[in-house]
Amino acid sequence: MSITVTPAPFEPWETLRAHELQLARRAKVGACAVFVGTMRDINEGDGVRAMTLEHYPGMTERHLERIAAEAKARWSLEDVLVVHRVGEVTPADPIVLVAVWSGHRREAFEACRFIMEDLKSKAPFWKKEQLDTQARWVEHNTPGH
Amino acid sequence: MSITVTPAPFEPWETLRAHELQLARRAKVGACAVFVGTMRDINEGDGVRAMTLEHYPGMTERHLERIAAEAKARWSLEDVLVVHRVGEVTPADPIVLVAVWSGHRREAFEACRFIMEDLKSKAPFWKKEQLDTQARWVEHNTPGH
Amino acid sequence: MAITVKFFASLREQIGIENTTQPFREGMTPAALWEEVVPGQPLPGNVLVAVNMEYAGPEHLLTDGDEVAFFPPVTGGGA
Amino acid sequence: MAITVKFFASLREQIGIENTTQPFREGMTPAALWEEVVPGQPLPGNVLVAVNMEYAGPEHLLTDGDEVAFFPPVTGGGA
Repeated sequence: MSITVTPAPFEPWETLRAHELQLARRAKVGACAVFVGTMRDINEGDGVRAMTLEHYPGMTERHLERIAAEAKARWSLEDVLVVHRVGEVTPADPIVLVAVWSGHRREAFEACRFIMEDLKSKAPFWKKEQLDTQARWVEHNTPGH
Repeated sequence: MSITVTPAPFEPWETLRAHELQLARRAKVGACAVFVGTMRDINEGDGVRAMTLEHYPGMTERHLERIAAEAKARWSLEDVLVVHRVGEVTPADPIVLVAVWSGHRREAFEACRFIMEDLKSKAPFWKKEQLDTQARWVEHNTPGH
Repeated sequence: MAITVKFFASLREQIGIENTTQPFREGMTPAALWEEVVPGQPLPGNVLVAVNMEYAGPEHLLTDGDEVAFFPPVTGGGA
Repeated sequence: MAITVKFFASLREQIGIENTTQPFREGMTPAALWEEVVPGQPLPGNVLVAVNMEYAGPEHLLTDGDEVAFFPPVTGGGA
């Protein structure tokens, strides 16, 4: 299980490639479900030039670890990886990466989505958007179901 | 939209990295959902040393293109990628890669799973497993829901 | 012309035919075609049928030149 | 000892405080703490509360040394 909150840009596919090299039981894995959330250049009809991702250091990591542990308790999983960016972000930058490895696809799909929905609704991150002439806080996330 | 049926091994993360470079509207993408199915070294309690993936050339590609087009008609998607391996496969080899890019996560999650379930239940591929002392055809896929 | 007939996977091995052709007859269906190619054994209920690479029912009306494939339940896609 | 108080995001900007401390009183709750730190304005219903980095209700009983955070609905995770 790997949980990372990072101010550095990350490349999700390279992160996954590197992580898979150290999977303990590679030949027991039949399924991997992945979600990557990236920054869009538009929100609620306005062009967004950049974004600042604030978080609650300590609580964020603890909360993400708990989500991942909860998913592992609920489904039979081989591994879970979560990476979340903080700080200054520009359009097309990856913001979040969630990956779940399991024996069969149902577990991987369900656990990946569960982790994302929990992260979006409970992990303490906040986005402030830089528009052309002003900055504004994003007030709520769109529902995922 | 990219559909590939290939006898050559493929590295899913590198495939995704390369495919994203040519996404038309990169900054409109907020979500990418991915599924990778890999070969396990065990099935129904027996060790599996290798596998042969047979397919129906022509119908397979046509069917996968139709699934992808159906997903694009049903959800608002930016792009769809499907890669499926055929021929000789060994444990831990990637067999299938499905990736969906969209504005928001709900579309990406749902379309990715829809394509996988349709592929598993309808695309004309068949697996023959090489066990220690015999070969056998896999008779059915496990349900994904 | 004629009907092209294909068998895949375990069905191909059981029947011992991969490809064959059969003369077209007016009113021919995949079920009737099967009984001509595999005598003495009606089309099993779990065998899937494709006509010109599209899924079709056993009573689909064939046209001269069609390609008809018979195959067992599909098992692609990893775990 | 004392209670450490933190505000995040839009709430931090509105209130103008990032971190502060407040003397502990027996029976103290996040709701009561808020009214001491932000006088004249009761705890808004949509503000989330964490005590020692765990979500807690506004009437959670605090212990001396606790860290209490107030923040708006969370908005992480991309699209």
